[in-house]
Amino acid sequence: MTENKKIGITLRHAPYGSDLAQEALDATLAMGLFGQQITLFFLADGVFQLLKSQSSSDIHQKSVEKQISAFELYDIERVFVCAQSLRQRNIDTHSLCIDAVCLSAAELQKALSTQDTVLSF
Amino acid sequence: MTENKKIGITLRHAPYGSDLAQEALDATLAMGLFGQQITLFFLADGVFQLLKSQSSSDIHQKSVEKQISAFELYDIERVFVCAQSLRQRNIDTHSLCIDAVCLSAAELQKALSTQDTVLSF
Amino acid sequence: MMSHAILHTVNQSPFTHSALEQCLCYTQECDAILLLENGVYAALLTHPLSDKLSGKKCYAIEADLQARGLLEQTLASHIQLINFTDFVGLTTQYKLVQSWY
Amino acid sequence: MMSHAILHTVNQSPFTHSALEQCLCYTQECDAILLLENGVYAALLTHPLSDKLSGKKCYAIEADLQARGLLEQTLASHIQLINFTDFVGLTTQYKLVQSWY
Amino acid sequence: MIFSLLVLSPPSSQASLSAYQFANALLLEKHSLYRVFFYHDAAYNGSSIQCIGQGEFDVIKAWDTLQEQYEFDRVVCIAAGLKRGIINETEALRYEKTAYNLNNEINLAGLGELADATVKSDRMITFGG
Amino acid sequence: MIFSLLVLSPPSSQASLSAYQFANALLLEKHSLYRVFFYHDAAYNGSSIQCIGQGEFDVIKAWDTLQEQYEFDRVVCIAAGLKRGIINETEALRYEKTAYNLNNEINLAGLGELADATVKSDRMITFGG
Repeated sequence: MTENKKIGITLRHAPYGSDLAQEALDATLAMGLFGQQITLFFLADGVFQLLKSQSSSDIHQKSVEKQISAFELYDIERVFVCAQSLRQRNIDTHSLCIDAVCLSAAELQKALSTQDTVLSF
Repeated sequence: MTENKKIGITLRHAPYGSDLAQEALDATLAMGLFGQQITLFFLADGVFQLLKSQSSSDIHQKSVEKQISAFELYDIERVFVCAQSLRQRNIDTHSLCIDAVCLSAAELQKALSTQDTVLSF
Repeated sequence: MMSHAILHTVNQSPFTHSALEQCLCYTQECDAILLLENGVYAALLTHPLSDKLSGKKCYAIEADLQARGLLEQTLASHIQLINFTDFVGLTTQYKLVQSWY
Repeated sequence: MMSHAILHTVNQSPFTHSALEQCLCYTQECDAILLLENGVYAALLTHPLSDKLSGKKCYAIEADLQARGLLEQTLASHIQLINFTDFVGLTTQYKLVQSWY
Repeated sequence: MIFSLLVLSPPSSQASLSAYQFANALLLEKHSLYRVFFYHDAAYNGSSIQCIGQGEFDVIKAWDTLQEQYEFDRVVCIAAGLKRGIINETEALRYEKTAYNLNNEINLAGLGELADATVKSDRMITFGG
Repeated sequence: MIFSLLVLSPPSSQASLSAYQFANALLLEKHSLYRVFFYHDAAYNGSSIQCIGQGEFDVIKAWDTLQEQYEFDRVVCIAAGLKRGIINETEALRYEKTAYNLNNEINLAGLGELADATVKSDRMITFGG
């Protein structure tokens, strides 16, 4: 895999209701491991994945917050989050577990369209 | 199974996107076969199951319309459909494949609350 | 036991799915609503159905709020946090349980 | 080929799920929308997003409309009915495919 | 009270965990559990060959443990199981399949068992989604 | 063009059929299909012991037939497959399971195969829901 592609990953689902969010983040970390140029887009209920103070042991699931905290180790640094989705859900950026760049829907659309390919989770 | 219970079955999902609607109707027919007193509630996207002129062979699924047409054979006669759900979806009662009784949300709530038990599909 | 009252469970996010909206459509005064799994996001104050929900007897599974980091957020004050033992208790008090998913 | 345009696929009913609403939020002028599976219910004229959709280039899988009995209903006139070969063709014309489900 | 559960969700969905937690709670409260009927994608809760990592929760094994402590019926709908590849030895032979994977503690049975449970239980709770 | 598909849905979902129909159509159009990667509940598309009634469509068998006609890779993500009980002989031995059920035409492999397919294909299409 010598090519270097701009790969967008959209993450739109709330965590824990199904393990889709966990598996999407596992895939994200794996893409990072393979040295691809990754940009993450947390949209709609996907922004719930970024909340601080998740404590999921009582529902017997591994913490999505912990997975997200590992982004840095995997050199995943381009993380976009939808400002409108946060606002609709009354989530302050101070409540997020990582530094994500807040963008408007129009900016996100533009950033997405500059990717070479996209994985839709 | 000598007891005779009033069993409500709520059907709220559009057909074909998953096989939940088909399996819910299979369960309905089985309950009918076992001589229970069944009342069906088609709510929300569940009203789409009742549309005429379904032709699902190109998507390789058995017809939900055919399953529903078998209700009479199984003595399932109490079929309620939500008038508001039909209206929201612009579906005329002439477009339905069986004679179902149109009720308002309040009437449906009341009819549901008189059941002895409910299976939620 | 309430002879004609229904316990409604809702386990989908109200921001993505119409399960809660559907539920509220068919709920009467004496009924109760239990939020669980992703349904607990309805405890956030801002979602469009928050007002409608505030008129109802409403419960939510605490472990589901905790898992999702929601206990640190501003929540609708009238929602009572419960565990699965309480959930079982509720199902014995209401004659029917209708699940919206 | 449109170098910065996106093909959006939507496969959930707009009456139950916010997939189409989300999609419309992040769609620009040059993008196109393909409705498939339960997404084809958006071709009905009455759903709340019908107006917004009418400004977009929009396709729907005909077999999915047919399966659901929708070809007998009044449909939004600007939606073009296609098959899977056309779907493949569209994915070659647009640089990216984003799936909303 | 006598409870039965109708479960519709696969193990990947939290609803299948909720069903287990509900069963556990009702049994601790001295209610009785007549039957758990796995239907639709919940048929996948009938596998015996899931491989769960150390430290991760195995909902199928948790059901096994609960069933060792209390008496109740676990049924996978035979029609739902067959088409999803959750089968016992008999069905493997009948359909000429090379393997079978149904959990030993679970019966493969028809929708009549759902009807029976619905009639015989004071409460029937559906777990879907 | 070179396509790869990321499939996330179980056989009970129409999305898994759509993925197959899309693959079939692109191959008929003389495009090439590099890899189909089954992830999340799509891992269940890797079973070899599903029992489909006469006259009903078997999407897994349809993939087998397509793969006989054209060359492409079918992969079930090993992590997703293990926890769902879609395993091959090697994993059955490793985890001391009594049976294995992975379709012969399918490989169990890691997420690197998804990364590889994403890089090497002109188009990556996700089928979920």
